[in-house]
Amino acid sequence: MEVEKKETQSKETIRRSERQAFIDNLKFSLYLLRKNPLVMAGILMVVFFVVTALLSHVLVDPATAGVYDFSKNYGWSKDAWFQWGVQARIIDEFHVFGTDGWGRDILHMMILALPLDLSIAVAIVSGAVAFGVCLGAVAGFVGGKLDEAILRITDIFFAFPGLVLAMVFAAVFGRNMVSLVMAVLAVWWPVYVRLIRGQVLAEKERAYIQALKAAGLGRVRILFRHILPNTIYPILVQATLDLGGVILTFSALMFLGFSPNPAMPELGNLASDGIGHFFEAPWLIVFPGLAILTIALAFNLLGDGLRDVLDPRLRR
Amino acid sequence: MKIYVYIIRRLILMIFVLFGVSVIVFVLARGFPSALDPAAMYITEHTTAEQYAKIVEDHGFNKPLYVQYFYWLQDVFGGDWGVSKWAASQPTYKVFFDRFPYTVELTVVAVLMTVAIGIPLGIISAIRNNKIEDHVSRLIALTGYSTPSYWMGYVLQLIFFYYFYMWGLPYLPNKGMVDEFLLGTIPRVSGVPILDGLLAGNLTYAWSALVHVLMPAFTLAFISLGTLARLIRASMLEVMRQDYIILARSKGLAERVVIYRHAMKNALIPAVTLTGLLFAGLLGGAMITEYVFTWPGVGRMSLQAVFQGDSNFLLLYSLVLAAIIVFTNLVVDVLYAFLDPRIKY
Amino acid sequence: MTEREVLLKIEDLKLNFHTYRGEVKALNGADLTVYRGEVLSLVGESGCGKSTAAHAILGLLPDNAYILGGRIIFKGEDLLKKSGAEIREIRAKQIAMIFQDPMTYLNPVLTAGTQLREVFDLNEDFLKQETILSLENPGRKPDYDIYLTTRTSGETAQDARVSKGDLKATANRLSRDFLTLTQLPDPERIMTQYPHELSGGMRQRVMIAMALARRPYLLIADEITSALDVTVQAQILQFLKALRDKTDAAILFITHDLSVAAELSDRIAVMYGGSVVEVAPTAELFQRPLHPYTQLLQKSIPDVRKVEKRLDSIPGFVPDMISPPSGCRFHPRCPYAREKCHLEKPPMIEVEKGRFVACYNYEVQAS
Amino acid sequence: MKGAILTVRNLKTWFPMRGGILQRISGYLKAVDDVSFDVLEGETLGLVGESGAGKTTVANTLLRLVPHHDGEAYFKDTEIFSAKGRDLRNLRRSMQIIFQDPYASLDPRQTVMSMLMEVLRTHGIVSDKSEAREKALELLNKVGMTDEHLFRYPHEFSGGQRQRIAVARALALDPVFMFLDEPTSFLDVSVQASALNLLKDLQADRRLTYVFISHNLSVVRYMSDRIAVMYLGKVVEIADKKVIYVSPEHPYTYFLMAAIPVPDPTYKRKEVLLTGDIPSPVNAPSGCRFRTRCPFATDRCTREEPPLTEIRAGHWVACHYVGSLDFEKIGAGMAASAA
Repeated sequence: MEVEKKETQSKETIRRSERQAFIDNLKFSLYLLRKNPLVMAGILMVVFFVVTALLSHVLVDPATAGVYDFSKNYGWSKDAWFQWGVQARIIDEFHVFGTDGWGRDILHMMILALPLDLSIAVAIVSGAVAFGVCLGAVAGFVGGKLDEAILRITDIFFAFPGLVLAMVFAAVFGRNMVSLVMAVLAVWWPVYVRLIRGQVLAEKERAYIQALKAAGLGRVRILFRHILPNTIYPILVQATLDLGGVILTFSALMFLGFSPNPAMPELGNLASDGIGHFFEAPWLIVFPGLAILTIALAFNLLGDGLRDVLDPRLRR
Repeated sequence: MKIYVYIIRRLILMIFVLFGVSVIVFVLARGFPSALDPAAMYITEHTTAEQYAKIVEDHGFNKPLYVQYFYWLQDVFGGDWGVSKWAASQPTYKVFFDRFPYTVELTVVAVLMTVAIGIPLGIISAIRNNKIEDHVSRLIALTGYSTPSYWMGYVLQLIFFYYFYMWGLPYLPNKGMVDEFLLGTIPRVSGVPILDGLLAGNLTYAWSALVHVLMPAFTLAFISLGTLARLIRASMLEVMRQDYIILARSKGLAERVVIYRHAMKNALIPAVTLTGLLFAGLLGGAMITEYVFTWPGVGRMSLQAVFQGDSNFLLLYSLVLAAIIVFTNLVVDVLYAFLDPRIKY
Repeated sequence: MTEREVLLKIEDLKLNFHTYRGEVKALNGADLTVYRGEVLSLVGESGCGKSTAAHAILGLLPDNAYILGGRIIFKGEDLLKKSGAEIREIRAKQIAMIFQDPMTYLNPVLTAGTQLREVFDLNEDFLKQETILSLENPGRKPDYDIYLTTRTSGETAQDARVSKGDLKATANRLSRDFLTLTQLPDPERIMTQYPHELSGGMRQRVMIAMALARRPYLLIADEITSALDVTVQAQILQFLKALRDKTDAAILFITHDLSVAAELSDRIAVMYGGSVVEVAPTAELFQRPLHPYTQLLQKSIPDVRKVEKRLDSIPGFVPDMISPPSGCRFHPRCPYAREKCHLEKPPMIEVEKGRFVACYNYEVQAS
Repeated sequence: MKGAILTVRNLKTWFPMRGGILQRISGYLKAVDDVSFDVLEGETLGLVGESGAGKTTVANTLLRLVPHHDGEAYFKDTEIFSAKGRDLRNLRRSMQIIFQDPYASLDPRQTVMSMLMEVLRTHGIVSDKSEAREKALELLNKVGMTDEHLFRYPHEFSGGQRQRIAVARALALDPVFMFLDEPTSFLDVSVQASALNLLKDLQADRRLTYVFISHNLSVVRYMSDRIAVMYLGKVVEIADKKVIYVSPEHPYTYFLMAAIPVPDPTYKRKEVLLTGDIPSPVNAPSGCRFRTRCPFATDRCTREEPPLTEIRAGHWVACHYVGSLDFEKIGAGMAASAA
């Protein structure tokens, strides 16, 4: 009996100490977050947007977005839509953010656009991270000729000016969601290759990796079980910041006219409707643009805060 | 001896990068004739089927891609960058370099604004760390970082052009790079309006050019001054934690002297690198701002080129800007060596 | 021993650091006296507060440090009550500090010369006086004795007009002289070099020159030999011993290495857990250590001459300063710990002339 | 030598320095240059020298953490640098290393349990979880720690405790040979003594062979049986510890021993000082590398590199003028000039 008690007791203390370590870590991170008011604002805004996106189909009936009849070839001008003869582009007590070219309430459209924009951002960033982790980790860990080759390729992509590559990509592969997402992804992955390559190179030299090598652990195991888990924090920070950046880029493409469907409820696309008549109906651009700004700001505030919290110097 | 070896090595790498850029754009622009027909630049509404076939034959558009690439290279080295139909079929080279100085002017003024506002913002938020000034400047920086440039452009126009005009206040123009009635009144030397105005001694021209560039340049600057401010804040905080700052204080130096003589020099070195990258980034990013302000730069034209399917212009645009981006990085790295004595090549 | 003049007296200094884990109680009543012209070693393990106390003297503490109590009397005045400008004046002319790792304490982007000349900008009077002397007789050899004697308070700056150019030239000359004083070969070249171009030993000598150039009354050396190789350490120690006899400035030598302290100092103060536990003349401290910690510390140091003796290690671990042990902070590891040691912190008492110890039962094990 | 468990012959570890446009190799940083020594079974060989001597590089090269340039090394008749597959795995099991910085030698994201488990499972020493936990507890007790430390993260331990965990992890593979790369230089004196005693007891208990690397000569004297002194990538003297401290033959060893601080104020140290600084290993001096600082240096030392010769049983020195050096004269000369 006595042995069991000691056994369960030590098992209990063991579980407690594991939980204790986790709680200690959490308590410390919260302490740092509280210290910075901007981060708290960031967290609240992100939570607000995610919740609104999830409930968007409840808040607003998706049918109101209207259907863009592909059969009729409207060509490129937007005016073809006006035959609907619906009161367009006015601001009144019913439509607090005003209506767009097709008489749709802009606030409703923005709410409908949220899930689309957020999911696209998450898709692109996770794609870039996955791509970057593979190439970056291999380049950093293997080194030599392969590392040189991967570096040169990322240099090429970094040399491309602004959106031109994404635009050419979208123009060539047609205006559908997949090609647009691929277009932005094509411009975004090099950031992560460089970030992860740098992290792996730094971590590889640390003493505990040498010790593991000396203990005969396999190179692949060391890379995925030890080096990569220790580089998660910087990737997390960059990914959070990039969620904002991707929404800006993607909506810019839409704004310039690359959207597959002019009536699609996407923030950049909504804003592009106001290009021709900005001074008569400024709300067409101002409110969707403001939405993009606040979403990006939310992610940037959060990412910026995470960087301070996860700063290794502070953690120790 | 060392430094020029490094430069030569970097120049060779640069050629490789430009080659890579040209291949990618070439494959995209010429590889999918159904989407982007290279022959489109040479046909008019009433070219017949055989004429079309003859054009395709002459220009070798039907040949395998790598053969086309060599033809393209031959032409390019011969100075022939093809023709841009949508710009009255003028040679693409002329179309591009007529308007290129305008983009340069816009970007340079934007970078100057970024530096002028970003560095003080960063220093203040570092020195007044975690106090009100720090949070305010961080908020400005992050807002700039998250603002869609087109939204910023239109909002500025709405206020400083439309409403100011309505309220009778002195308003900023929102179109073009100089007043219409002044166009062409002075000889074109560098092509940069402000510079040409000054060179020609025509102050009204130069002033009008400056006034025109303010709003678009600020739109561009607002996005990047956040990045610069944040970097300066981070590097200032990092430097202020260093041991040699403690030694400087232990010498009895006033805090002001410690910051300006010891901390500043170390903290601003990374800013040089970032300013170089920002300049390169703005060159590309100017596209949307030029579109919003109808600024006659190459960025706006590249947008038209994409919609018009003009692969000649896109190739030229990508290569010239890529060359500038890579060259700026080289200049910045070499400059880094002069500022930080520890780095030797 | 005649009653010597007291230069610096730290009385019951209490200091905490705010960290995310809680309050680090770095100093809980440190008492220390430095006499004029002596070499006092402050010995203790990491975390005992020796470096914190030194930084507190000059007010160089990080901003998460809070002084809870106590006084630092320097030449009769409490430094803690002084204003920023007054403290800077003292740092510039009265107390100079040399730091541990020469690699990080010199500014990497400024030449050694610039960083050394800077010291003279704040010593206008000394600079002006030297300029006048060198103008009167140009061929004058550098008078190292003057450089090393601390300034008498009477030295006021003559009001003779001296040109900026002369002052700058003298600053250069003085910088070279002080580099030669610290046995640095070819000072001319070193002035133009950047810190990363110098070796560890040379960088440390540049820092020593910076300190001596201020002709201070008190020189604080914070572990200045710990980051150096054995042979370079020996060079610096020999220089300090020679310096000790030539200058009338007091040296507060902070180290964790009892052997280095043995070689250099007139008196040794041992610190543990944020307070001074024993102070004694060097020879007596080694022959008859009174505090249990000093005894155990001496037994756990490997002595290159005695080969077979198995080292005694001090049981337990270095105390956690966030929740330190009550009363005397050494009681968990002390073989003689009694009930009283758990309750109250033992006061520092003068057991014999010049010998202090903070322990309740030092008589028990001394007899 | 007879009974040697590790023999090293003409080991060279050169790091290529690349320059020029095509990044061709323009020279070598000869961190370890033609080093030969033996380590007898069950003894502790002290490897001593100042920074830049190449002590750590020797250990890293022999453990194949750093590529070797030339030379061979045999560990119990297995050639280390050409070992592959099964031989290499056995080498990895029998030779282990303890690093200097306790804060960097443990993965911050792993608990002690998963650290030990991983090593045990990789080499198939343990089949299932419960046996692994038992073995882990046994290892922890062997290094003086208890089961409540099992599920803690490295940042919850002091420097001394972390070093003990690193030792436990090394012991998990039941090695016979261990490199100790300055294991106690980060620890305080009081904790250092208990760590050194732990290593000594483990050596006696499991008949381990150590190479103890350090720049602290008093600690090396306490731990070692024989001592090898290195200067700028070369071994200059190897001798039994009783001999080398009392009557060193190589000038550098003489200055090194004279520079050791001693915890006794009455001890009058020889007024002997090595001047100048350690030259950069990139363009090391020709011939004998110590000639730039050696008071006895002649032009022969510049031309000809002195080979490591056995002047007496077990006493090797690399100097042209062994035996004919009058250290006393040097001592007196220096004392005069220093006054």
